[in-house]
Amino acid sequence: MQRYSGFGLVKHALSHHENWERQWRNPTPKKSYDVIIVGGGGHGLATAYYLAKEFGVTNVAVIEKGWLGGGNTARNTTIVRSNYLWDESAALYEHAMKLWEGLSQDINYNVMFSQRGVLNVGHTLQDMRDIQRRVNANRLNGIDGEVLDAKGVQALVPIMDCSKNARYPVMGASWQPRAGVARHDAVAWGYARAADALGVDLLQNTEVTGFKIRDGQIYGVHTNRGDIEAKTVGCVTAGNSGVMAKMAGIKLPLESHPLQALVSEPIKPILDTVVMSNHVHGYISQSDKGDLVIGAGIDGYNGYGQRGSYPTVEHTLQAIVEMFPIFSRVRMNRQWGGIVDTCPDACPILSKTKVKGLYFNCGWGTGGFKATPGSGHVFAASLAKGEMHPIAAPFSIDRFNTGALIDEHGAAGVAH
Amino acid sequence: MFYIFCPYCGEHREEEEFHPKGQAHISRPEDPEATSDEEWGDYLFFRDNPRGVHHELWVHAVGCRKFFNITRHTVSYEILEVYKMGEQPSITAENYAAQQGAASADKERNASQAKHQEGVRA
Amino acid sequence: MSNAQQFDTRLVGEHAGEIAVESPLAYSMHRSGAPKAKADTTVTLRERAFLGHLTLRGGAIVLDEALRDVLGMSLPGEPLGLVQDEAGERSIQWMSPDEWLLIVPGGEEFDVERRLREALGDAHFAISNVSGGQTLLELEGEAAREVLMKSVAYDVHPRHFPVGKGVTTVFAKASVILRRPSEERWELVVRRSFADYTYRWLLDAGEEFGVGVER
Amino acid sequence: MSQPNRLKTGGRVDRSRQLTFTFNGQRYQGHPGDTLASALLANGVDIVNRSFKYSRPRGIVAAGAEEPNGIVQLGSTEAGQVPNVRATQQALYQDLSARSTNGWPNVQRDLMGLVGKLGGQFMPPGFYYKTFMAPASMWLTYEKYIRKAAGLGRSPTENDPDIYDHRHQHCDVLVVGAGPAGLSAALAAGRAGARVILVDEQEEMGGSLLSSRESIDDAPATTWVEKVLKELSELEHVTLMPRTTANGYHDHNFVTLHERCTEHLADLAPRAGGRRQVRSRMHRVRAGQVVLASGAHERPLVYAGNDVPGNMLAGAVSTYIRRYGVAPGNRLVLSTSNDDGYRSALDWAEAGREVVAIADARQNPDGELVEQARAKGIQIIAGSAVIEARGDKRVAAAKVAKIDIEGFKVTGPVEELACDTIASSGGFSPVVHLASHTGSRPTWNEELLGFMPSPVKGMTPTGGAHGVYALGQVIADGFKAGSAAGEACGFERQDASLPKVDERREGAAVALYQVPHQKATLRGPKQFVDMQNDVTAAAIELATREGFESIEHVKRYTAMGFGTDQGKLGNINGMAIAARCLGRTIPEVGTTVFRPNYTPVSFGAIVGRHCGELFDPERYTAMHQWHVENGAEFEDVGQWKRPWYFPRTVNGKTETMHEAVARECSAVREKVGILDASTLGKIDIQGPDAREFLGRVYTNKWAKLAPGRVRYGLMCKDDGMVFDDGTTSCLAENHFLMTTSTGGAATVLEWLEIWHQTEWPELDVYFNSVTDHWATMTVTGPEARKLMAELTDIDLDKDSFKFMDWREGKVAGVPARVFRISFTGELAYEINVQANYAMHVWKKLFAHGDKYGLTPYGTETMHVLRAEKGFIIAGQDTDGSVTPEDLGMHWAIGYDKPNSWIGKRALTRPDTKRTDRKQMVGLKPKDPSVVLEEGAQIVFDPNHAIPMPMKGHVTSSYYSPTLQSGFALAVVMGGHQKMGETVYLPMVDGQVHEAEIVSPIFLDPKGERQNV
Repeated sequence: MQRYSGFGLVKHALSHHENWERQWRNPTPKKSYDVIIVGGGGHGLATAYYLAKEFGVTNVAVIEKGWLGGGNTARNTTIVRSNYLWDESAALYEHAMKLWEGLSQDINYNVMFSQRGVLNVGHTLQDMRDIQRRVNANRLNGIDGEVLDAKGVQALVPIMDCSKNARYPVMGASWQPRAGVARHDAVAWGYARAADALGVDLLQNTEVTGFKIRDGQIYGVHTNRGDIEAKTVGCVTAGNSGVMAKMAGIKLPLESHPLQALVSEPIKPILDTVVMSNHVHGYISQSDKGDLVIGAGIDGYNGYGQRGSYPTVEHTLQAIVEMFPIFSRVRMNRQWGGIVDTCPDACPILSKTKVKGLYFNCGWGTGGFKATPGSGHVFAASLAKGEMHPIAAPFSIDRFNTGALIDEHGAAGVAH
Repeated sequence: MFYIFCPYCGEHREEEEFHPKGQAHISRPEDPEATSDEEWGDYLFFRDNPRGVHHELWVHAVGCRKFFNITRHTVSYEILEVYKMGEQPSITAENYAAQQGAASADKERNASQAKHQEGVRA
Repeated sequence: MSNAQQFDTRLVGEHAGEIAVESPLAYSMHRSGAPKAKADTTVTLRERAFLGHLTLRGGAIVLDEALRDVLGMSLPGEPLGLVQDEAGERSIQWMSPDEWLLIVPGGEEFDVERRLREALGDAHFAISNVSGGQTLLELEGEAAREVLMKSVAYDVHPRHFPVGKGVTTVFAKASVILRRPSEERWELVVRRSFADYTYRWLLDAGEEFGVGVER
Repeated sequence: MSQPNRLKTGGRVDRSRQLTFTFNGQRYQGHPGDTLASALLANGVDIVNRSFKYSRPRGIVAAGAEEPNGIVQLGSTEAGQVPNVRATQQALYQDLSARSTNGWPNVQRDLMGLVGKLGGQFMPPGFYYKTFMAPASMWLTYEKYIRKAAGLGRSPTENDPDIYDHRHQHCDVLVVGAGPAGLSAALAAGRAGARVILVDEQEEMGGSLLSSRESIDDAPATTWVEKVLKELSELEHVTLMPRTTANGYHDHNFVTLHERCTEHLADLAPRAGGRRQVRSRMHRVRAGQVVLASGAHERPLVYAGNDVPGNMLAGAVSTYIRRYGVAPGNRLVLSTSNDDGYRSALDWAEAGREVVAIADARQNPDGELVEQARAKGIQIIAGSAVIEARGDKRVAAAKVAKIDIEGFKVTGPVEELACDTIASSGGFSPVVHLASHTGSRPTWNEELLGFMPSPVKGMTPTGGAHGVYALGQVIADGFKAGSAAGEACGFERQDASLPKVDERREGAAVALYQVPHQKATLRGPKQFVDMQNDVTAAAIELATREGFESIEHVKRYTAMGFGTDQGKLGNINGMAIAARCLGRTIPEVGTTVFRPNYTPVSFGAIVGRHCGELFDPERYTAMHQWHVENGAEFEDVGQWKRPWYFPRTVNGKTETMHEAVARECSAVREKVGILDASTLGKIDIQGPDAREFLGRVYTNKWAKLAPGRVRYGLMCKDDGMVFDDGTTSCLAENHFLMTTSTGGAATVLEWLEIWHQTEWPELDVYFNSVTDHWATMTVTGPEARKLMAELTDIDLDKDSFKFMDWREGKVAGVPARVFRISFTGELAYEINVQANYAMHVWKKLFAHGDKYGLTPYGTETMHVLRAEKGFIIAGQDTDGSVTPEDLGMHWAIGYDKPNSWIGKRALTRPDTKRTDRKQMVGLKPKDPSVVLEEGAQIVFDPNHAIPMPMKGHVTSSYYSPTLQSGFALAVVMGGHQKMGETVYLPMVDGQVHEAEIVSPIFLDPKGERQNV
């Protein structure tokens, strides 16, 4: 792998950029692998990378039906935070947060992880109770965070309307300074390049059309490029998990919904943190390019169309202008939609299945991007060892039958 | 944004008047006490999540307040059928596929031909 | 009998006249005022407070029969239908396959309910008095339709919304029962707790037409 | 000289009137009818902006929505600022003030330009992914500078004084675009009697006809436009909307239109007749049929130096000359791959300016327009193209050479032609944007060299958007589409009586996108593809070399198409370049999809009136005015405004909340208080099966509740978790009145309906909401009976009107139902009166209550009082993970009921049976002055290292004036078995509070106070 650095960039510039290598190979599928990862999004690529790097499993294929990072990785609003309420999810997201903190250096790809802090704003007494409960729990779990009052919020975000005469006045917020945003595409590409360098085969435009299962044990997949064998298969296909599960004869407690987002035209820097509000339903940050990146809510119906309903966008912008009246004359450039697989308890599934050797990593709802490194790491550990990693264990499919749900609706709130 | 025919009001209405309520035809087990934990969990949480024809329960919340069913394609978002509570759909994934199959077989043939035609090299 | 309780909340007795009655818009008029119509006003707004509102639930056939007996009026024959008596004082609106809204002059609703209950006997039905919970607003004038187009998603074009139709629909971020009793007049039946929001919205949306409020 | 480039005659501007405007502080003149762009060109302003990555000087390229460079900051006041206005779409108005968005100290002399020139080579696509990684701690610093360099315009820093509007529209046929196709489509549908909306984004309708050389019915095309518009305006059901952009096409033919109502008049919307006017308006249109007549965008050719000011689209050159009477230069070189480009040269020559040469990429150009150019003596260099534009701040020369398109190389000697303007035309791309908004992917048409819209149900593309370009055919196609659309809506088909348009013989075009240069793309001078994002052909080539092979990867790696023009100008060229580099065809590389909006729309317009005080409804009770007048502070509960507490002001000093609540609590415990409880949901339930139904939706028993009695009930979902609670009264054998929590009112009603309609339709029962019909006031405290006795005819004797009874009678002369239920633990009467009489009753209670110390209290006091009694608030003490067992409410669980009520089955699942579940308990702080924090986490071992095992949390916590102590409700793992044990609450400030687990009922555990 060509190492990237400022010095390297200068060297390449002097040779007219003619000597850059491919960031990853375009290999021909082998007949069999030790592990197959279905799905070449951020989570799948991260899983492959950690399998190779941390667990020495390099005979790995990532099978992607389209292009790498082309699903929700390419469509999310890039917020990274770990201030989740319950111990189980806090552990998972904080594990991810720690990996985020050294990720660019680890994979030698600048994922532009910007720890500019996230505010979760409260507008009612109950919001504030929930915020206090969450921040107290975070603190005792070793996750940074503090509760701010309205003045504290105003000091951090001077352009926000924190006045009392707002329809839902800002009462305070939780503040996680280590949280922030990252460059979503770079995460997929960076993991892809690093995994490829360790020998992982990234098979793009390769679609899994079925699973090869014998006596309750998986031994490979059918694809449009022929059969590929492996005794361990991890399915990481956000937005398509239900369909994949059905192929394997498994039912998942998932529903796939449209989740929309939008950006303004680029403007000069004006918002230095991420602001989220569950109550008025909107969240916003400003990208390095200058766009205001705004997340809208989930539409209530199932949809794989990568688009949702217009009123959802209207409501979101109403919330944004309610919080930031000065943005009224800023203009919306573009909107788009992703497909989120949501679980009844707003927590993911990282689980073995009744098919031996077949694992699922899915159901991240709106929380997937921020978990990418952590999800990849614990999933890789689970695949490598055949036992779910302790951080992943509580997220088993079984919980929906035993009742041991991890209800994160409060912390997950609106899309994020 | 959907334009939904309410079978009770007898006309199309804007989506904003309706709420989606999940998969249709989920019926509560007759004797809940007799179900296993797995069966009960399945009833509570496990749903079909098809990419394609889906039967859904909706309510005309800001309207006649009646629940009814919609058969909708989850990719094209086309509403294929609307029917009242207690009725069964006439369009299902199976017969829709058969019907489309006939039509799209032609299309696919054309498409595959197109694939082999040489395009412009810019 | 249906074995339900009817509660006559009419004010009676010698001091009844001293009891102040407040319509759902009382506070709104106090706070937001009631702009008077000007020469160039093209839409006017009027509250018709203190009418009798009854929600009727049951089968169409039995209810229709009872209403003919009691009021000499039939249920609207079609979904979304609105019928009125000749004087235009009483109206019945289709709300749902088993629900109608009956509006009568204020105070009359108790007698009507009693007589309906008698007429309906053992049939399965329900009557709920909702007179205190909603109020009726009238919009009139050439810009009335314009104001409605700013406010409701429903198609109010005369081809689609003829006289004699009524719907429940979304009004801004609330809901409203919208009816068209005559060519020039629209009626909005509004929930009490949303009346102030609706009123403020109408004043705001009607500003460009010089909206006037008749009291 | 004023307006040096303004032609003496021609164009549609009103030369009789002058408009003064400023650009970058400099004053200029223009005319009504100008856009900002045409006025700038008229005044010879070459540089309108600096590019954002390389800071290169940029000029106007296009004349419409596809313009990438002419992006300005508009506004003369702070509140009136609008970022990123496209100069080609902004009508000129008096005193318009605009600035370039980039360039320091100014666009003419931009110091960053130097950086761009020197450093450009070090900024290949994705360079930021490859650098700024060391040291890790420095990224936030690097980022600060990267952010500063990015962005275009700036947000205003003051609130927007303007207002915006929405309008819900419904029509049979929506025609998008009022060019020749759209006009004739609207005519066909309109004549049939359909409800038609015709929209066009420009100030004037007519589209390409406003700058056309062609004639219709032997008259200028604009005459036909006027005639058609007149007929349309006279049709009753046709609505014409100029200055309106169809910017989003959503499912089931829902289209959003953005109408710029006053943006062409001033920065801030002027008043009309003293009334506010909206700045812009969003129309939410539901159309039966959509006719897409959005035309086509011309593609520029990609050659070296193609971004130097003076490089323009050929069609734009024509538009500026013919529509605005502006010749944007003196000496023109045209580079074209098709006949249509020739129009610019002809127009240029007719404007009296010099056409230096036409470089035609075709070997044998032979169309009619070519002939006309030849006839004018214009030099045509066949088989050639402009391979490079020379010049710094304005084009100075064009390098022209013979090229081999197939071989992608320059084949002949390079000739340098002095000129100041280079027009280019690479053919047309149908404007398929709207058609792809609902997920339909455009398909490549090899014959037309463009992407065509794929089928969308209810949508018909026509004219340029459909790849039909010859005027006569366009009008015919439009008419056909309009007629068919009308027919699809049930109207009669219209026979066309089409106007006469001369057919023009047109020569075949060649496919040319990137023009070869003598040097290889990576080594040669920059050839721009996406000017706004500074994406070059080399960048695309590099991306493909690095393995980015899907067009989506290429776009994301290079940022191509992510600008405010969304790649209208560059995307197809970029795809063609990627295809060349990868040795594939354009359709093999992918397709191009677009997302709403077609052009950017201000947030304000999308928000409409739903802002400020109309952001969300405020719901009021019938006593709201009294609360306001008596100084209540309000709490938002759902959409309701509820009095939170009533601070008193004595001697100019206003009570704090703590003081007010202490006083209100004492009043209730010692005398009598009153609460407005009208917001509780109330559902009227009637029918012979009402009782059976209640037994299924509540966890407890309802079989024996007699008329006149009231019962508390708990509702679960089928997962066994509590979701609402309230009391239900038996009014008659088949008649019940259910109350719900304030927030749960709508949810519970829908909950009852869904079970009735979908699961148990056989039960004869009806539910009606009567929440707003009844106003509810709770009179509670030891003196409540005395006060009530003064105002009611109901027998209040404790034995005849017992706790959990209700009675009917009069209160203050008003018929009322009075319920003896208590949420405070005190003697309490909950009075329901018809809401119109509520204020009277409320005031009468005060008139009589003074002597008993009647005190109004709000939600905060209500919470303290109920918590002292261990009464839960669903949603505060429960969070969707709490069962009735967890709450310790065994008494409200009817395990032996004959039916399997909702939630029952789930209570025996492995997880719900656990004995170490979090269970509701009371907490008594060891230090009575401590009020535990709501949300504080509970641990058993405060010395445990982080992460510390958390065993529960505080759900409600208050100071009790009655107990003279802080107290709390909490959930603690296995808490029911831990009475008397000590738990710890480690706080953020390092303090660790100690508390004892106690019964959640802190006061009067036997209920003696309420039962008097």
